[in-house]
Amino acid sequence: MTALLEVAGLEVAFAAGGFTWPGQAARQVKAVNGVSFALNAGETLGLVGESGCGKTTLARAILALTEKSAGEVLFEGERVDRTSLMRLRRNAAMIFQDPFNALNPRMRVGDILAEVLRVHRKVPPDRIAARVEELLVLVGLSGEHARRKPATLSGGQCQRVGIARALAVEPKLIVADECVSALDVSIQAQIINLLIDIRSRMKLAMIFIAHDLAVVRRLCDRVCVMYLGRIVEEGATADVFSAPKHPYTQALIRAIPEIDPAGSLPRNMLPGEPPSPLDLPPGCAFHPRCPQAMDICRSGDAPVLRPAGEQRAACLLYGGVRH
Amino acid sequence: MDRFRFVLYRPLQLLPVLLGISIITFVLIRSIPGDPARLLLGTKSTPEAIARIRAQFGLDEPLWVQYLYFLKNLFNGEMGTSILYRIDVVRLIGERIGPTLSLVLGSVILAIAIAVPLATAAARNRGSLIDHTIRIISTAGLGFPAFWLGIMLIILFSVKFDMFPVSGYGDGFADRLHHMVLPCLTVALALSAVLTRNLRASMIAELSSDHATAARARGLPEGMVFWRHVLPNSLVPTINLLAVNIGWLIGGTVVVETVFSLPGMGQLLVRGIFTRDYMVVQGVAMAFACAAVLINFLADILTAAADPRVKI
Amino acid sequence: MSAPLLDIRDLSIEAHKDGERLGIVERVSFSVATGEILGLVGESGSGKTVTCRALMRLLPTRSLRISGGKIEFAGRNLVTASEAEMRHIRGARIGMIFQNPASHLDPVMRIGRQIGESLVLHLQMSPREAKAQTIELLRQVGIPDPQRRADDFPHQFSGGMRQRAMIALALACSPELLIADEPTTALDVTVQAQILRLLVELRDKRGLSIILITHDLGVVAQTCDSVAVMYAGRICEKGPKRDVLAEPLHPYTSRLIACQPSASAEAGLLPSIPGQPPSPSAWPSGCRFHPRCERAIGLCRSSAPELVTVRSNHVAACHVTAPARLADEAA
Amino acid sequence: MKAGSISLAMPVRLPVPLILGLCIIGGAVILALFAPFIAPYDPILQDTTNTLKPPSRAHPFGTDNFGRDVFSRVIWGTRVDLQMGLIGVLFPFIIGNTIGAISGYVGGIVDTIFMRIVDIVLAFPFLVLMLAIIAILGPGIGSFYIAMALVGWVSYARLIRAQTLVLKHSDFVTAARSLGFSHGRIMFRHIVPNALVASIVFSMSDVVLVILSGAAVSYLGLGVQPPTAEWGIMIAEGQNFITTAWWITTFPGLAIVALAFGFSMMADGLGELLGVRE
Repeated sequence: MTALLEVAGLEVAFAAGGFTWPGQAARQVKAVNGVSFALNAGETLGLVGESGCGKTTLARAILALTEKSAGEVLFEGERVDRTSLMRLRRNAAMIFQDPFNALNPRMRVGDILAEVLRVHRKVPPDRIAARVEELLVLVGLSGEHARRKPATLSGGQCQRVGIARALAVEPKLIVADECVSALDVSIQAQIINLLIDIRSRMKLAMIFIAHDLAVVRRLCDRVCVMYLGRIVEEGATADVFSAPKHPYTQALIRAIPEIDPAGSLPRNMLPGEPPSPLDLPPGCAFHPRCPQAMDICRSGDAPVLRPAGEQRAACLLYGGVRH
Repeated sequence: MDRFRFVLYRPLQLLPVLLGISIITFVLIRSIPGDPARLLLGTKSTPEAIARIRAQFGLDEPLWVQYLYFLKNLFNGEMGTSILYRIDVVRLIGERIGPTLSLVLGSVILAIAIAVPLATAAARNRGSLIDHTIRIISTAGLGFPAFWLGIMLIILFSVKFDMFPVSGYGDGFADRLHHMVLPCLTVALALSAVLTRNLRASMIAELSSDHATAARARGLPEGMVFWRHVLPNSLVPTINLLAVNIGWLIGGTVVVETVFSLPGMGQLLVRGIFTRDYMVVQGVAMAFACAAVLINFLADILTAAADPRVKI
Repeated sequence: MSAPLLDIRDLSIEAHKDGERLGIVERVSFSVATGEILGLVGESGSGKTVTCRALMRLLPTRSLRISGGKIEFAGRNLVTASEAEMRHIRGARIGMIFQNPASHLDPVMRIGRQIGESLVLHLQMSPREAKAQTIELLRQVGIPDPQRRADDFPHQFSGGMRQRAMIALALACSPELLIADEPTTALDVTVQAQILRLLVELRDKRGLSIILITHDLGVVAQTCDSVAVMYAGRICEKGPKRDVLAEPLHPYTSRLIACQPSASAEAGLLPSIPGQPPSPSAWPSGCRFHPRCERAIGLCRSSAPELVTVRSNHVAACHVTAPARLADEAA
Repeated sequence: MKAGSISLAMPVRLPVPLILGLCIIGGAVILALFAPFIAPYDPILQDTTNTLKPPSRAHPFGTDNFGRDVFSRVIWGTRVDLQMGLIGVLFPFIIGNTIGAISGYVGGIVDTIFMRIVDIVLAFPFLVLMLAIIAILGPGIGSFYIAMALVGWVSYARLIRAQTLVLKHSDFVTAARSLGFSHGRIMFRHIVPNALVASIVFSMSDVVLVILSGAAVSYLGLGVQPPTAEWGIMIAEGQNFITTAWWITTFPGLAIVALAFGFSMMADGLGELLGVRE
C-alpha cells in the first residue's frame, strides 16, 4: 500500500535579505533542511518544536504554498508538481493559528463556505445552502451563523468556521497549523475534541503542528520532533513520550508544566535558546545546548535519523558511528 | 556599524532612478511643441538663421543622439545654455539656488517649530478643548492653498502693518532674513498642518504603547515618559513623512516664489515654461528631482540613526 | 500572623462606554504575604490583568475606574493614594513584568540606559553608580556578558533574554512585590522553564512576593504557593496551591484542570467546558458560571454565591459544592 | 493592523467628522448644481461702472476690477473646482489601483519594473512634473486632467501594492490558495475588496491635493483660462489689487479652504468608520 503522503528530502531555503555586492553569494536560511517522512491514510502525525524550528514552513511546503528548494512531495504516490497540483488542492486543506485572520473579514460565513462548494462543484447549486448548514452543524455551529461576518464571532467560533471550510472540500488530509494555541484553555479542549471527532468520522489523515506537546499526546498517532529545520526524533506517540531518545525531546517533555499539586520546576533544564538559523553551529545543531554533547557532535555533518529503541532519533548517542 | 552599510551601496541603487529622471526630463522637454529656435529668433527669422541656431544647440540631430549628448554633457557638469538668458544653465541654477534653498530650509525649521509644540499639546490633552481646536485647525490647514496664504500674509503683515516687505530677496544677510520671513511662514504653515496631524497621531499611539505603560509602571512621571520615551519614538514616522513630503514642499516653493517674486529656481522654472526655454526647464526639473532623491537618502540615514531597528 | 504585604478587599472596577457602566471586576479580594508567590488564574477577559493594573493604578483613566474596595500595600491604601505617592511606589516598591517584553521595552533606548533611568530616578544614584548597578543586575538575571549587552537595543536580544532584561528592569530598585503578567506565554517551553526558575530563585534569595498572572495551571503547579481562580470578573476559588489543585471545589476550577491536556494521559477525547466565557456587557445572572456548569441548580441562576471558607484559607464561591464539602468536613 | 468591517448586526454610528464632511460636500454639490439659480449676477458679465467695490448688501463679497460680482463668481467657481477635484482623482485612482494591485500580486520582475517607474515619478516634485506636462500639452483643464493622471497614480499604486503584499501573505489568502481557488478569484474576491478600503479613504484626502494643485496651476496661468470663474484664477487676478481690494483674493481662497476642509473631514471620518489609519 502506498502512503497517502510521502515527503522526501524536502528543503526550503529563503533569501536572508540584506544587500549583496555583485558576485557575492546571496545569504540563505534553510528553514527546512532535508526532511523525509510518510503519512498513511487516516493517520495523525504531530509536528512539534519550538518557534523558528521550521514546522510551519514545512507544512506550507507540503501543501505547495511555499516554494521548495529541493526534495519532493508525493501525494497518493504521485509527485506533486504544477500539473498534478489540483489533485492535492482537492484532497488537502489547512487550518490556521489565528482564527480571525484566517477568514476574509468582508465575507459572510455562509459565503466563505459556499465559495468552496461552488469552486469545487461539490454539490449542485440548489443544494449549496443546505450543505453550508450541514457543515456548520458538523462543527458545532448552527445555520444561523451563516449570515454573520467573522468579526461578530468569538475566536473559538471562527476556528470552527475555519474547520468547516477545510471540511467543505471533503479532503483526505488536513494540515492544522497551531490551530488551538491562540485559544483559551476551555475552548482549546472543545476544538481538540472536534478534531478528534471529525477525524474518526471522516477517516481523515492529519498533520498537526504544535508547540504544546501535551496536545500532541492527546491527538496524534505518531510524532516528529523538529529542531532548526531538521527532524531529530520520530516515532509512535506513546513511545516517544514514554521513552524519549534525543536529549532535546527529553528536555521538551521534561519542561511540560503538568498540573501536579505537588509539582515543582524541572531539574536539569536546557540552557540557552536555539541559535539563529542564519549561522547554524557545525555538527549537530543542538550541541551547544545539549547536556550530553560529545566531541564528535561539534563538527562535521548533522547526524541523520537512526533507529533508537522503538523510534528513530538523529543523535550520535544511538548507533555510534557517524553516517 | 553594519546597519549603516547602506550608505555605501545605496548610491549604486539610486543610479537607475537618476537615469530614469534624466530620460523623463529629456523626453518631456523634447516633446514640447513649437520650435525653440523660431521662438528665440521671432517670426521674421530667416531659415538660415534658424538652421544656425539649431546646429548650435544640437537640435538637428536625432532624438537618441541628442539624449546621448545630453548624458555626456551631464557627466561633464554641463546642462546646456539658456536660450533666453544666454548663459550656462548650471551657472544660472547656481545663481538661483540660494533663495530656494533658504526657503526650503527656513520653512522646514519653522514648520517643525510649529508642529512639535502643537502636536504635543494636543496629544497630551487628548479629547480636551485644546486637542479638538488643534485638530480642527490642522485639518483645515491641509486645505490652505500656499499661494493664497502668501497673499493673505502680505495683506496682513505688509499692507496693513507694514512689518515685512511685499516681495523680493533683499541685499545683505539681515535684509534677506527680513525678506524671507513671510515666504518661509507661508510654506511652513501649510507644511505644519500635515506634520501636526501626523505627529499627533503617532504620539497618541506611542502614549498608549506597551513600553510607555511599562515606563509608568516603573514610576516614571508622565513628563519623563513623554520626553524620553514617547517623543523619540513618535519622531521616527514623522521623519519619513517629511521626506515623502519634500517633493510636495518643493512644489510649494515654486508657487510661493512666484507670489513673493523671489528670484529662485521655482520662478526660473515657471518662466522657462512660459518662454519654452528647454535647457532651463530641463535643468531645473533635474535639479529638483535629484535634490528630492538626495533628501530621501538623507532621511534614510536619519531614520536609521533615530531607530536602531531599521534595516535599510 | 503578621499582616500580609498586599491585601486587596472587595475591589471593583467599572468600565464606561457610551454612557453605560459595566462591572469589569467585582468585589475581588486576595492577599499576598512576604515571600509568597500567588498565581492569579483565568481565561482571557476574566479580569485578572485589569485587577493588577488597578493595583498599580495604571488603568486607562478614560475608560476604566476603580469603583469600590481597597488595596492595602504595606499599610497604605493605594486606592486613595495620590499620583505623587503612587510614583514612589511604582517601580520602587512594586515592579511589573509583561507578557510581551519586545513591545514593553522602549525600542530606541539602550537596555542599560532604561535600567539606569529607574536607578537614577528612585535611588538618586549618580549615572556612574547606576551604570555599575545595571551591569550587576543584568548579571543577576542571567544575561551573559552583561557589560557589553547593556549597550544593546532590545531588538538585539532574543525572546528569553528580553524577558530577563525586563525582570532586571522591574527589580532594579529592589521592590517588595513583583507583578508578572503572563511572563512566559510568549516564550517557548524550554525558555519558559528558565524564566520561571529565575523568578523562584529571586523569591528565595530576596524574599520577593510575586503575583503571577497566568492561564496555565501547569505553571501554577510548578511555581506558586497559593492560587486564586477568576471567572468573569469574580474570584471563584482561592487557597493554597496543593489544596486547590488536588481538591478543587468550584466546578470551573475542576473542569479547567481536567480540560488541560496532560503529556502523561492517554489519547482520546478531553473533558471540556461547553459554551464560551461571557463578556462584561452580557454577564449571566447569579453565578456567572451557571450557563456552562453541569452541576448548576435553580439557585445558581438567581443569586451570586459568596466565597465560603471550607478549610483554612481554602475558599470557594459555589452554591452546590461548597456546602457539600463543609458538611463533609464537619462529619 | 486588521481592517475593520462594518457589521450590519450592530447599529452603525457615523463618526462626527464624516457627518460634517458630508454636509460641506453636499452643500458644495448643491451650489455647483444650482449655481445659475443661486448666484445673483452673471459671473463673467463686466460692469465698468461698478469696479472694485467693497462688500456691500448688493455685492456681499464686493466686485473685482471688471466690476464682476465676486460672490457670484465664487458660487460658479464651485462648479469648476469641485469637478476638477473629482475628475482629477478618478483617473489616478483607476490607473494606480490597477497597476499597484497587479504589481503586488504578481510580484517578481513586473513588480520591480513598476516600482522603479513609481520611484522615478515620485522623485520629481509633484507640481514640477505637472507643470512640465502641462507645458507640453498646452494650458487648459484637459491638460490638467492628463497631467494629474500621469503623475497622481503613483500614490495609489504604492498604497494598494503595500496592502496587497500584506494581504497576499495573510492566512485567509493562503487558505484560498490551499483550496485551489483561481488567481482571478483570489485577486478580486479576497484581496481587492480588502485592499481597496485604504485607497478609497486616501482618495478623499487626495481630492484636497488635487483641488489645491488645480487652483495652483490655474493661479500660475496654466490651468483653467480666464474669464472662467475659477477660484485659482480669481486669486491670481486679485493679487494686483491687494492694497486696495482685499476681497477679490480673500473670498475665493476661503472657498477653497472650506471645500478642502469638507473632504479632509470626510477622509478622517471614513477612515474612522472603516478602521483605516493613514
